[in-house]
Parts: sequence; C-alpha cells; structure tokens
Amino acid sequence: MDTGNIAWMLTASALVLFMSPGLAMFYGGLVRQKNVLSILMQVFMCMGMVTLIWLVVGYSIAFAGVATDGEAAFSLGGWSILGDPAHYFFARGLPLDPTVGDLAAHEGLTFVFQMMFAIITPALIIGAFAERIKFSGFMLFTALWSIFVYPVVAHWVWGGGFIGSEIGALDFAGGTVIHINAGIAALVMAIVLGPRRGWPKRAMPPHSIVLTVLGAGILWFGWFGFNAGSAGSANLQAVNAFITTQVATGIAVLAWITMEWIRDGHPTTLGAATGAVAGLVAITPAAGFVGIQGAVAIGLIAGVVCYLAIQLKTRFRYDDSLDVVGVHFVGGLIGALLTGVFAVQVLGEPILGDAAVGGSLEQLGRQAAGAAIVIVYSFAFTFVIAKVVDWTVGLRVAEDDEVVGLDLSQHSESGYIYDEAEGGAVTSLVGGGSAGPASTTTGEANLGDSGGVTRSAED
Amino acid sequence: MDTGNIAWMLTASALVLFMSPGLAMFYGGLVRQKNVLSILMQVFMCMGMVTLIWLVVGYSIAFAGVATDGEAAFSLGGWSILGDPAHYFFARGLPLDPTVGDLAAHEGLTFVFQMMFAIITPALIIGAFAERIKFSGFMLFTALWSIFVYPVVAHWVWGGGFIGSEIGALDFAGGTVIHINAGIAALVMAIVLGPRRGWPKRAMPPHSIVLTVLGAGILWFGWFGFNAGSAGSANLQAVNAFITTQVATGIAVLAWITMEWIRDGHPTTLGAATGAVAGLVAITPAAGFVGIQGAVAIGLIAGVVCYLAIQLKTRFRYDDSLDVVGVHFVGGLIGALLTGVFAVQVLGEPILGDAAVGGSLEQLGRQAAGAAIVIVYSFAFTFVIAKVVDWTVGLRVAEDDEVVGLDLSQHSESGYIYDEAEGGAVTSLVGGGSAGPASTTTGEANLGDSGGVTRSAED
Amino acid sequence: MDTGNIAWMLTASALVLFMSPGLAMFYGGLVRQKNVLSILMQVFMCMGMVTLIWLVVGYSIAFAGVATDGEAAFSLGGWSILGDPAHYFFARGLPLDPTVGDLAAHEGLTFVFQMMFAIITPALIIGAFAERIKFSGFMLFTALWSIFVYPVVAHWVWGGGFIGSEIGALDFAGGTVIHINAGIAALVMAIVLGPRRGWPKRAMPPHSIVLTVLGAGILWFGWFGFNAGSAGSANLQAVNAFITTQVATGIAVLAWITMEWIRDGHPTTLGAATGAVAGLVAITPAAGFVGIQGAVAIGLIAGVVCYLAIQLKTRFRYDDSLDVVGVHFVGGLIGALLTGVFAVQVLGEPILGDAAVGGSLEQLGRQAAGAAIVIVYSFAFTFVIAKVVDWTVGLRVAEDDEVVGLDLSQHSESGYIYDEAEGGAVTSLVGGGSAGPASTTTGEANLGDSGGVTRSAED
Amino acid sequence: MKLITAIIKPHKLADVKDALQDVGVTGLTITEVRGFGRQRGHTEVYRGTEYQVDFVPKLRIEVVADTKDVDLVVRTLIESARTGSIGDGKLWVTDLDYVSRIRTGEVGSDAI
Amino acid sequence: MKLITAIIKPHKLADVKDALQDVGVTGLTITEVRGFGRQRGHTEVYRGTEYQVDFVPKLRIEVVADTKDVDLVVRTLIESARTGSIGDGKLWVTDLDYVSRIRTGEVGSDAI
Amino acid sequence: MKLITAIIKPHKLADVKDALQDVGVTGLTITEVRGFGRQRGHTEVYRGTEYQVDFVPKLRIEVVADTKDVDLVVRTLIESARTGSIGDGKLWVTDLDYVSRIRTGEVGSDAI
Ligand SMILES: Nc1ncnc2c1ncn2[C@@H]1O[C@H](COP(=O)(O)OP(=O)(O)O)[C@@H](O)[C@H]1O
Ligand SMILES: Nc1ncnc2c1ncn2[C@@H]1O[C@H](COP(=O)(O)OP(=O)(O)O)[C@@H](O)[C@H]1O
Ligand SMILES: Nc1ncnc2c1ncn2[C@@H]1O[C@H](COP(=O)(O)OP(=O)(O)O)[C@@H](O)[C@H]1O
Repeated sequence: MDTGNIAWMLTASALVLFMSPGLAMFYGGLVRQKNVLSILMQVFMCMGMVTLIWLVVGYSIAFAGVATDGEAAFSLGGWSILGDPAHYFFARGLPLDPTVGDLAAHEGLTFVFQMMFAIITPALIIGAFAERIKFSGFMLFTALWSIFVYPVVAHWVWGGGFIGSEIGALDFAGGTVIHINAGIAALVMAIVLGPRRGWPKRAMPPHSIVLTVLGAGILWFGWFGFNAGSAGSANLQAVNAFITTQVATGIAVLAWITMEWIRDGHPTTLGAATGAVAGLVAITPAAGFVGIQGAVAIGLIAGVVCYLAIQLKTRFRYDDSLDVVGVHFVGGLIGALLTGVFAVQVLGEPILGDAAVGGSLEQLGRQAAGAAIVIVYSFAFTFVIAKVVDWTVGLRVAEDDEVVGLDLSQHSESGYIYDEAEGGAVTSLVGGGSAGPASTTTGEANLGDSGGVTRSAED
Repeated sequence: MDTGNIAWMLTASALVLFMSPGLAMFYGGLVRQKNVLSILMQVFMCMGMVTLIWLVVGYSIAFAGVATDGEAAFSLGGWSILGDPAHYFFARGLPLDPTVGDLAAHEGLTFVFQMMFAIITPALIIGAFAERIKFSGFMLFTALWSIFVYPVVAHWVWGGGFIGSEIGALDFAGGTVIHINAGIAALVMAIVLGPRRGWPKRAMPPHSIVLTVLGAGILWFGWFGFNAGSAGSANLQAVNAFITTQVATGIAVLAWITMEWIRDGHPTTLGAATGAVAGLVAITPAAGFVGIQGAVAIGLIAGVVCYLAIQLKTRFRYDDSLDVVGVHFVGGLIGALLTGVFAVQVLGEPILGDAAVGGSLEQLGRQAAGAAIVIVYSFAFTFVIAKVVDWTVGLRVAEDDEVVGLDLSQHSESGYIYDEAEGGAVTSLVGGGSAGPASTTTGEANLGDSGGVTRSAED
Repeated sequence: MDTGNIAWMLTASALVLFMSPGLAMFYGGLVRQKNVLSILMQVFMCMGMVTLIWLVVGYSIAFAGVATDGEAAFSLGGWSILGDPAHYFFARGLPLDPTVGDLAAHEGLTFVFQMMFAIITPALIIGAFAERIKFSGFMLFTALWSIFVYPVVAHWVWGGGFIGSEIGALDFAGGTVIHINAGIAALVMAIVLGPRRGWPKRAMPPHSIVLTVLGAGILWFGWFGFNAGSAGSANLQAVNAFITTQVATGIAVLAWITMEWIRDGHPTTLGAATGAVAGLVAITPAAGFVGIQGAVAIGLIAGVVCYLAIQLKTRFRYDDSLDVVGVHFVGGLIGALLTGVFAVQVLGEPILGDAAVGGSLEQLGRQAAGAAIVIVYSFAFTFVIAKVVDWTVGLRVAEDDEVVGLDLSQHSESGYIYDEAEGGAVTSLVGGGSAGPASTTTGEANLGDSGGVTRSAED
Repeated sequence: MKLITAIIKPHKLADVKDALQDVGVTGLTITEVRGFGRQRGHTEVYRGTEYQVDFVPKLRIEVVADTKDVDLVVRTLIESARTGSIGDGKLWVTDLDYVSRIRTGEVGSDAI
Repeated sequence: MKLITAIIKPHKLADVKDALQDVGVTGLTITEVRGFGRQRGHTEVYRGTEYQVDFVPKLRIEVVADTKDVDLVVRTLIESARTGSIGDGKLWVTDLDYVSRIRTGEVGSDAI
Repeated sequence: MKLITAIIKPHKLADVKDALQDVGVTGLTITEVRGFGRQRGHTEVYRGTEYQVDFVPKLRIEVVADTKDVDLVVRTLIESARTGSIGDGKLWVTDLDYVSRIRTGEVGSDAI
C-alpha cells in the first residue's frame, strides 16, 4: 500500500471512531436529563467491548474467508456463510509483519477500519431501548449481538459471503450491513422491552437539542471517513463517495425541514439534524456507486420518507425512543434499493450494463434480496438474543429505577450539577477512597422514622 | 492526482465542513439561551441549502471560466467577470469519470473543497443578525447571497477572474473572498435589520461561553483544512500554511488577552476564543505566502486591532450582535493587506521580487485594490438583496417573537429542558403523529377567561 | 517527503492540536461550574503561549542537536544534555525553503507536530491545581515550565539526548516525555498549592460529566494523530500504532468499569471516560513497538492499576484535583515499563534480541532508568519553578476568590447564564466600549450602607 | 383569602394540576425546591468517592384561594398528591391580609 | 411587619426593582417560578409530536416591609409590574410575627 | 404552628442543616433564590462590555415548627447562618392556620 492510501485509511479510521462519541452526543441530547449518562456510557461500552470482541472472534467471523484464500468456515452449497472464528482468534494470525510487505498495512487497516464499523453498529441500536434498559442486560445483549449478528452479516455482504458474492447485492459502506441490520434490531428491542413508563401520553422531550446538533455535526464530519474510507484507498471512488455523501446529506436536510414546514408549521433544528442523519444513512450503501444526480435523488427521497416513517411508531405503538427504525432502518432500506436504481457504471466496477447513469431492474432485485435476507436474519437472531438476556440477567430496570433515571439508578451519577446547592453544600463526602460495594437503593430513612421505608431517590 | 494529494484534500474538505458545526457552537454559545437553536438551525441551513445552490449554479459561476479553457461567461475588456452558470448546471458536466484520468479527482476535490467554503461564508454573516431575523427571511437572503455575491467574488479572485488574474491580488485561503466579503455583508445586515430590542442598554451576555470555546476549538482544528488545504496538494506550501496558521492564531490569542488585561483589568476566556478566531481569519489570506515571522506579525496585529475594532459597534450604534465586522471584516482586511507586506518569495510562486522576506508597496496596492472592489460589490449587492427580502418575505420577526426568542417563535423548540418540572410533568402530549400546521402563537386563553387575550409565550 | 507522508503528518498534527480543546472539555466538565472557564482559559493559554515559546526557544532546546549534525549545546561526557537555544531562535533557521528539497517539509512537520506535544503537556498539569490557581501565577509557571522542563526532557528522549541515545529507553509517543513528566509536575503542584478549601470533607463533584465524556471522545480521536503520527510517516508502524492505541484504550475502558462494578457497586460513565484516558496514556510509549496482544495487556493493567492509583490521593492527602497523577503519571509509568516487556522485534527497529514477541529484562531496566531520571528532574525543576512563581506573582488565589470561583474572580465571566432572570433583567449594561481596568472586587455596597463593607460576590 | 402551600413529589404535578382544575382552581404557581426529611436522598460515586445527597427534588405549589374554598382545595390537593410512600410532603395554610391582580388592580376574591 | 409577595413577568424585573428602590426599598428576594393561569403556555414540536407547555416562566418577588410602608410598596410594585396584558400576575400580603437580620440579630423594623 | 423562613448564604447550608438537626428539626425545604440588598453583586465583562449583576445567589430555608419550638429554631438558625459580614440575610416567622402531612393526612404537630 502506498503512503497516500495508508494516510487516507488512517484518517478514515479515526473519523469513523469519532462518530461514536458523535452518536453519543446525538442520542444523549435526545433523552431526558436523568438518562443522558446512560446513553453516553452505553456508547462507550461499545467502544470498549466491541474492540475486544472484534479482535477475539469478530474479525475472523466476518473476514477470515477472504484472507484465507476464500475458504470459509461454513458454506452451504458453495455459498460462504461464516468466516472461521479460529483463524484470527485473539488477533493471533494478523500479519502485522513488515516482512510480509504490502499486504500487512492493508490487512491491518482493514482490521481496524472495520472494527470501527463493528463498534458503531450496536451503538445505533441504543436509541431504541433508551431510558429503560438495565445496564447489565445491555452489556450482555451487545456482546451477544456483536458475536452472532454483526460479523455474520458483515461476512455475507463484505467478507466473501453469499450476499455480496453470489446474490450480487451492492453495499458500499454499510446500508444493509449496518443500518438495516441495526434498524431491524432496534425494532425488535423496542417491542421486547415495551414502551417507557408513561409513553406516549407523557411528554419526553429532548433535554438538549444543542447537544444533539453537536452530535449531528460530528457524525456528518466522521461520515466522510465512513463513506469515502470505504473505497479502501485514496482514489477516485473515494472522491466520488465524499461528494455524494455531502450532496445527499445537504439535500436531505432541506427535504426534511420542508416537510416539517408544510406539515407541522415550523421547520425545526431537531428536524434539520435528523434529516442530516437520514441523508447520511441513505447515501451510505450508494456513495461510491452513484453520481451527484443520484445523490440528489437519494437525499431527497430519504428526507421525505424518513420524516414520514418516524411518525409510524405512534401509530403502531412501539416506543422506538430515538427513532432508530424510522431513520436507520428506513433510510438504510431506501439507500440499499436506490443503489440498484442509480448506480453508475463508470464508477468503481462496471456493474449495471452499459447505461452511463442509471441502475437496472435486475440489480434492484439483488438489492432487495440482500436486504430481505438481512432483515429476516437480524430480526430472528436479535429476538432470540433479547429473550435470552431477558430470561437471564434481565433487560428492563425496575419501575423505580426508571422513574429515578438510569444515570442515578444504574451508574450512581448525575449528568449535570449546575446549582450551587446541589454541587456544594447539599452533598457531603461519605468515605474517602473506594466507596465499597454501595448501592443507591438501600431503603433506609436517614432520620430514623419507624414507618414504612421505601427507596425514592427522585420522588 | 497522486494518492497522497487525494488523501490530504479529502481530509481537508472534511475539516472545512466540520468548521460549520464548529461555527454553530461558537455563535450558539454567544446568544441568549432562547435563541441558541436559531443559530444552529441557520448554520445547518447553510450546510443544506448552499450544497444545493453550489451544485446547481454556484460552482459554475465561480469556476467555469478556468475549467473551460479560460472562457468566462461574461468578461469586460478581457477581464473575466463571471463563470458560465450553465457550464456545470446541476453538476452535469462534472467529469467524475475515471476515463478522464488524473483530472477527474482533482476537479471533484476542487468542487467539494470549494463547496465547503461556499457553505461557511454565508454562515459567518449569521452573527450580525442573530436573535432577531425571521427564518424565512434568512432562507431567502442566504439563497440569493449564495448565488449573486459569493460565487461572483470567488470567481474574481480564484476562478480566473480579474482580481486574481489582472489586478494580481493574493488571497491564499479566503481573506478577501470569505472574510472581507462576509464581514461587509454582516455590516449591511446589522444596519438594515436594526438593533435588537433593548440593545445596547439591556444586557445580552452569552448564555454559554463553554459552548463558544468548544466551537473555537473545532474552528481552530478545522481551519488547518481550510488553510493548508488551500495549497491544493500535500506539498511544502501546505506545510507552511499549516505552521503559519498555528503560529498566527497562538499569537493572536496572547495579543487579545493582553489587551484585555491592560484595558479591562481581566483577561477573559471569551477574549481568548475570540482572539483565536481573529488570528485564524487574519492569517487566512497569507498562510501559504508568508513565513513564520510574518505569521507572528499578522497574529499580533490582528489580536490588537480586532480587539479595538469590536468596540466600535457601540460607538457607531450598529448591533453587529456577535462581532462579525470586528473579527471577520477587520481581521480579513488586516490579513489581506499584510499579505502584501510579508509575502515571501520562496514559498509558492516567486511573487515579490527578490527579497527573501518582505512584501512590496506595489503588492500592497494590489491587495488594497482587490479588497476595495470586494467591499464595494459586497456592500451594494448585500444591501439590494436585504431590501428585496425585507420587502417580500420580511427580514425581522415581530417584537413578541423576539421577546419570546427565536427558538420558540421560529422553530417551536427549546434548546435545553433541564428541569424535571418542565421536561416531565408540566408538558403533555397534544397529538400523536404529525402535529399539523400548528402555531405557537394562537392567542387563546386555556381557561376560558373572557378578557382580552394576547399571545405571550414568555412574558 | 512524499505526498502521502505529508498528508498523514498534516492530519496528525491537526489531530494533536484538537486534543487540547478536547482536554479542556474533559477537565472543564470535572470542576465545579464556577471554575469551568478557568480550565478552558488555561488550556487556551497553553495553545497560545507555548506556540510562542516553542518557536522562540523550545524547538531549539529540544531538537537543535539532531538537526545540526548532532552537535548539542551542552553535553556531559558525550551525553547530549541540551539543544542550542540559539540555533532556531525565533524560528529563524527553520529551512522552510523549497530549494532545500525533501528536508524542508519534514523539518517543518517535525517542528509543528512537536509543537502540538509541547502545548498539551503543560495543559495536562492544569488538572492538579484546578479551582485554586491564580491566573497570573499559572501564566508564569507555564512559561517557565515550557522553557526549562518540557523541551529539556524532550531533548533527552527524542532530540538526540542521552536517554534515547545512550541509555536506550524507548518512548514511542511520549509516555516518559509527556505523561510521566506532566504527572510528576502535577504532583509537585498539588503539594505546593495545597488542597482546595474544604477538601476532602466537602463534596466537589464534576459539574458536567457530559462535557467530560465529550472531551474524552475528542481525546480518543485526536490520540490517533498523537500515536500513529509519532511514526513520522504513513507506514506500517503508524498502522500498528493506530491499532494498538484503539485496542489498549478499549480494553482499559472495560478494565476500569469492571473494577468499579466490583468495588463500588456501579460502573460509571466517568469511570469509562477516565479508563479510556488511562488506556490512551499507557499505550502511548508502546504504540509503535508492541503488537495487539501487548496492547491488550497494557490496556488491562492500566485500567486496573490507574483505578487503584487515583484512590491514593485521599490516603496521602494531596489534592490532585482531577487525578493527573493517578492517570498520567501512573499510566505513563505503566506504559514506559511495559514497553520494555512487550516490545516486539519486528516492528520498527529490531530492538530486543531475537524474540518475536516479548521484551527483555535489559530493556525493562533501560525503561526504568529513563523514567527515573525524568521523575527526578521534573520533580526538582517543577518544585523550583513553583516556588519562584509563588514568591513573585503568587500561585494561589485569595480565599474569597476561591469561594466565588475562578471564572468570576480571575476572568469576570460566567460559564453559563441559563436563567432568564440572570441573563436578562438582572444584569444591566454599565459602560459601552472598553470597560476600563475594573475589578470585580471593589468592596462597596451599592445601597450606601454605612456598616462594614466586604467583598462577597458569592456568599 | 388564604394561601395554600404544598410541597409535593415532582411527578405528581400533572395529577395535582388536573385535580385542582376540576374543582375550579384557575391559577397556581410552582417552584422547584429541595426537601430534607424522613425520605432519604441518594448517593453518587465519582471516581470511587461516594457522596451523600441529602436533599430530594420537590415542587412547591402555591394556590391563593377564597377562604370558603380552602377546605376543598386542601382536600383535593392532599388526595391528588398522595402516593402513600415516605416523602409525599407537607401542606400548610396561611392567612392573607390582601390579594390583588396586577393587571387590573382588582383585590380580594376578584383577584384570583 | 408584613411580607409582600408578587408573581410578575420576568422581563418586568428591572422596572420593578428600580421603582421599589425609588420608594426606599433596600432589599428584596426573587425566585424563578412557573405559573399556571389564564395566560396560556405554548406548544413545542419534536419530530412531529406536539407538546403543550402549560406553565409560563414567572418571577416571585418578596419584600419584607414595615407595616406603615406596605401601602406604598404594594402600589409601587403593582404599577411597575403592570403591562396590561394577561399574565401580569398576582400580589399578596401576609402578616409576619417576627423579622430578624441574621448578621446582627436586629429585629423588627431595624432588620430591614 | 409557625413557618420560619430564612434567606441565607448558600455556603452556610451545611452548617444550618446540621445545627437544626441537632435541635430536633426533622425536615426543611430549600429554594435557590437571588437577593438584592446591601451586599453588592459583581461585574462581568464580555468583549469589553461590562455588566453589573445586582443580585447575589441565596438560599431560602423554610421550616414548619410547633409554636413552642419556634424560639429555639429561630435562635439556632440565626446563629448557624451567621458569618458576620454583609449579606447574611433575613429571617421571618409567619403564623400558620393549618399544617398537614400529605402521606398520612395527619394535621398539626403530628404533621411535622
Ligand atoms: N418541618 C418541615 N418544614 C418544612 N418542610 C418540611 C418539613 N418537614 C418536611 N418538609 C418537606 O416535606 C418533604 C417530605 O417530608 P418527609 O419527611 O421526607 O416525608 P413525609 O412528609 O412523607 O413524612 C421534605 O422533603 C421537605 O421538603
Ligand atoms: N390562584 C392563584 N394562586 C397562586 N398563583 C396564581 C393564582 N392565579 C394566578 N397565579 C399566578 O399568577 C400568574 C398570572 O395569572 P394569569 O391568570 O395568567 O393572569 P392574570 O393575573 O393577568 O389574570 C400565573 O401564571 C400564576 O403564576
Ligand atoms: N426587605 C427585604 N425583603 C426581602 N428580602 C430581603 C430584604 N432585605 C434583604 N433581603 C434579602 O436578604 C439578603 C441579604 O440582605 P443584605 O441587605 O444584602 O444584607 P444584610 O441582611 O446582612 O443586611 C438579600 O440578598 C435579600 O435576599
């Protein structure tokens, strides 16, 4: 790999990692104040735990097939289904060895660039079960999902598996692998966990749209690494992916706020930020394959359709708290399908016959088939994992913990301590050094009342 | 284009895009809480709307002349005045075609790198009319300005137009095109809209200097893409621009807070952040042309003079709310002129005769001429556009809307909902799904009082 | 230097600069609200003042020896002790000259990349004396430290000095130069300044963990520039450093929150963010030398040991307010020593005999020797500088100023003005234009009470 | 005229407001307060150091009412604010010398 | 001694404070509160879902005054706080048993 | 029953709370307020423009107490809140018609 390609892929990998804190801010602003840290914490757990899982088995499952001369661990009638988990077990075989020459840097960069994708995908799901999930349940769910769902789907589409190789579905930077996959898992989780206490009757407005917009800005910035980095080199396709990403996103912002202006009477800042994410999601599978005009179309459609899609949850009564389904599933699906419509031959591989611009019905079918398989697989396996977690450590916090907020009940912390009384005089140091296995929930009255004592940090 | 250059220009383009959310935070922190979202929204609108405008006609107007072998749409006595808007209309002609070979990536990168400049320039103006502009007026103003002012000036200086080619004014990364241009437009807008209700008698302190400093940090970071990216390649001039950017900015921070320490008795955090921006602005036109010593001088002068310049608004009674004139116009002018003084022959093209360090009177004259032309043009056209918008959709919100704040009155949102009472029990869901063309301003009492009913969301 | 290497080093330099605002947010969130701006301000001062110091003498002291064919200003028995401060005095000799060819870009990039390191190192110390240092004292301390401590140590390890060349201690990206150095300086400052009023009895919880997590995210992102940029080129070692950075950090997050879960009963968001920084610190000296397995070990040990180390301050009664010692000194030491254990021959230079994986006892000894020398030097010189500053301008604010908070007392500002009453009606404009050398501390009653008048901005 | 002041749990506000509206109360004023009482607060842990937060968030509700309505308002308020668990809060009534509506200058019963 | 409490529109604070100072009031205490009354709140829309915010921001002003000054303070306060539109707020007066200045322990009129 | 209200300096809260607990007070309610009085505020400077902030942060403490305990509570509160410098604040006592504990409906002395 030449230095320019290395330079770009290092940068792109850093940018994709940066998307995770960006997502944390985006989601964090959308919840109520008492749950903001739980969101940030969960995203950081993805950054920590998935790093470990990816180097132990994830990378192997997803990519061992290709690297080992096309031999997959499991294949069905010649269709590769799984990479060999033992191949790079604990990153053992990863040839970061200068004697291997050119391959080494390339493999190392693939390993780490793809790791960043593996991190952010489960992080996207967080929006669906926000404000009510048990932290231990979240940890187990995310671990299992990052072993049994994400790398498998990544293998199918990118790692030499059958969706990419046999069915021929295109997915430039993860419309199917990431957004459809996470979006459908989000739907499952929203259904399995049930709605938040009081939803939809009680208002649960975002506690800081400022934080959300900051997050959207970081996401937009990082997404250039996500999409243009998916070219794998600093080449023309990367340039194209960069441009289409910017164009689709800008157009989606306009489309979304236009819908709001017409239907709700006011264009909103939250709408602009959400529209940006919808555009980014939708262009993801297409970025390296479509031209600027295709990007305009995809951005426009994503802005309009995702806006309409997020209204569905109130109709169908699933509390997808931060609209992961409406934005990521629907946006990802739009992008996956429209890639089949707008893919241009001259970019990347010549794919769709001889038209200079335009896709084909055939390719559209391939796209739909790829998406459908992932939807079914992700739905089923996410459901099973969710149930397993629910039966073992449990998925949902106790009602009291939900009322108090996850920050206090799960993490013994407050996101903000702005007022002097709370920050200063009211609190007092209990013990120096380690606090010991304390609990916020010991139900003892501190003034010795003999009456019934219940825990009530907020009430 | 080789991979290293592509890698750098992709990175630089992403960095410049990131400056827009950075600017949103910088400006957003400076307004009162009730207007923070309106700032963020307006910046996001630039990110959306200007993307569209740039691909439809902006890029053509600015750069068609060069790309089409130097033929401009309009020229006056051999001086190129305008690129041909039809040339790349709707990005049609943009040769993102691998068969074109090397040119393609270069052209694509120019298109998108320059798009990021076209986005942030009108976003800078937002500071002048903050806290009182009507959202629809803002949209129309920004659209017109991004068609009739920005690309025209860009053409003159960078696109083969007469200021760059005939007059020979130097503008490395946009001192004239961006900062003088936006700064003078800001002055016009501040005058046309008139001061905020209560200004200058009533205090309007920044609601979050923390947010502003975060924004300044992002701007500083992104500005390396802005300035070092303006070299167009990963070459020595880019390295030089990077170093001079860092040096001038650091010095300007010191200069600004020293002025404050002497004159106000306290060095302030807001001063440090503002000084950084002043330094960044001033070094912009010079970054690739001057050496480290020149950068020190420019940073020093910018810090001192911009500090003094922002005091002028209270004297001349124009409410340039966030000091766009004092920082961007004055900083840009300082940089543009001093480029003529400190430009060094050995960097980039040999420009100023044979002196190893130093400019020339002649070049200073060229710089002044270039700046003067842009000042006159931008002043006049911004004024005309402002008046047109004012007469049609209107520029300024009603007094009530201003008192309530633009977040609620223009966007039906609140930036922060920190307290439990507001976030929880006090609000209640009105309707599921789309809210319908509602209005925050229906003046009906909810308890059936028969007395005079007026709208009063804040009072 | 080829374009790919330039592209990467420009990017890396920008990323390292971005770490400073990131650190400002990380630290800023940890203090009480009344001191948040003082933290941000101090970090910005490092960004300003150290830029100046570095170009005047810092770079010369640190690196003149190597660049001038190995001649140091001072050497002791052939061991290079100091670069010649006059060599690049005021950046004069810096050959940013295209005629010099390849050398020029490389030298310029070294100059500016290393400048970013020189900026963030004293910024790290800020955490130790937070919430009580006088601004003028901080300025003088940081200036002296950036002349007499940082560049000297940098010379010893990286600039051709004896620790790197004769003793042979490895320090890839600054475990010894930066983290041990700043960490020990932090210990000195915590002791010299004494604890904050009320510590440890009175609670001083972080005012915004959200801000801290945002800062941690920016740090993580920027650290890729820090570590992978320390390879100096876009090569395999950079790729390796990037991967090990990600791996160690992710593991450290997990290790830290596991410790919390076991010992305190709750895994916390602040713990996750702190664990990330501990991991980043510990991998820094090792990043280019160890493999993925080594990174796992280092991350794990750093997470556990740093968690335990931050509990020490309450036992030994020094108020290292934001845990610089526990995280940076201890983390840096762990990394420095473990580099001697886990360094792998095949990466970078073949260093440790013939083992494919593993260090050697000998190298461990070299690492320990290098660290010990820096500890002694930094301790002694920081102490002397601290005392000099204390005797001259003073280090600690008056008790009243501490109670009021540094934002108001040192900078006449408030970090946040969220409520209408404070932001609006309560304040009133005193004077247009420059405020004059005012003071917040004039102790005059504004209602003409004849009784004893004291200053009391907060009480 | 009387002033009825109640300290309640924040999440009961909606219930209280609705109940009061139902019995004809047309106005009230709320304040965010923190209470210290039999209900214990909670602990927070920052980097291994544990803090005890003794005060719990409460809302103060103030209703100015005609003397003849006081009983009804008090009863309604107590019933709607009650959860039965510790920390439900207190209610007290003060006598007022004088009440006025600022907009019109009306006084006494007409002012509320 | 009497306690005068007024709920006013936040943006009238400066006027009220100035007016009270002019008639010799040397101290007062303000609290941020939210009021529910004839003045309706506003709606907010988040991703197409509309919320009604019933409470509007108000300020409570408290002035302890000598019985003989109450009339003047009340009149001044009402006049300076009035805008004439709905939501101007209420004012009420309570009798105090005892007033003291904490710093000196002075009681009664001397304490204010 | 009496209501004791005190405006104090925020950093004295811990002392006041401890002192009151020592004399048997089992509950109190605090509110963040801003006071205007003899103690001057501070100035802030933003980009060279200076603002005067007239109000200083204070805490209001409210304690409902049995009439027979009022003297003790008042004395304790004043002593523990005193720093001796300007701005220590005020304290006043109001008579209450009625006090009730919401949880149980107990009234009078039993309610506190
Ligand atoms: N003596 C008191 N004076 C003022 N407020 C009180 C008093 N006692 C309790 N409170 C308020 O009532 C709230 C509830 O009191 P608490 O003792 O916790 O429960 P309960 O009222 O159910 O016995 C407290 O948080 C505090 O705000
Ligand atoms: N009965 C009441 N008790 C306590 N506060 C009240 C009462 N009625 C109104 N208020 C307060 O007065 C404010 C203004 O009342 P509102 O009915 O909106 O207008 P107006 O006083 O002009 O008739 C309310 O927001 C509320 O804070
Ligand atoms: N007449 C008053 N009515 C209500 N509150 C008052 C009054 N006078 C003072 N206060 C409150 O008491 C606080 C302290 O008063 P101040 O005059 O500054 O000091 P001191 O009480 O020591 O004389 C003020 O900030 C204000 O909150």
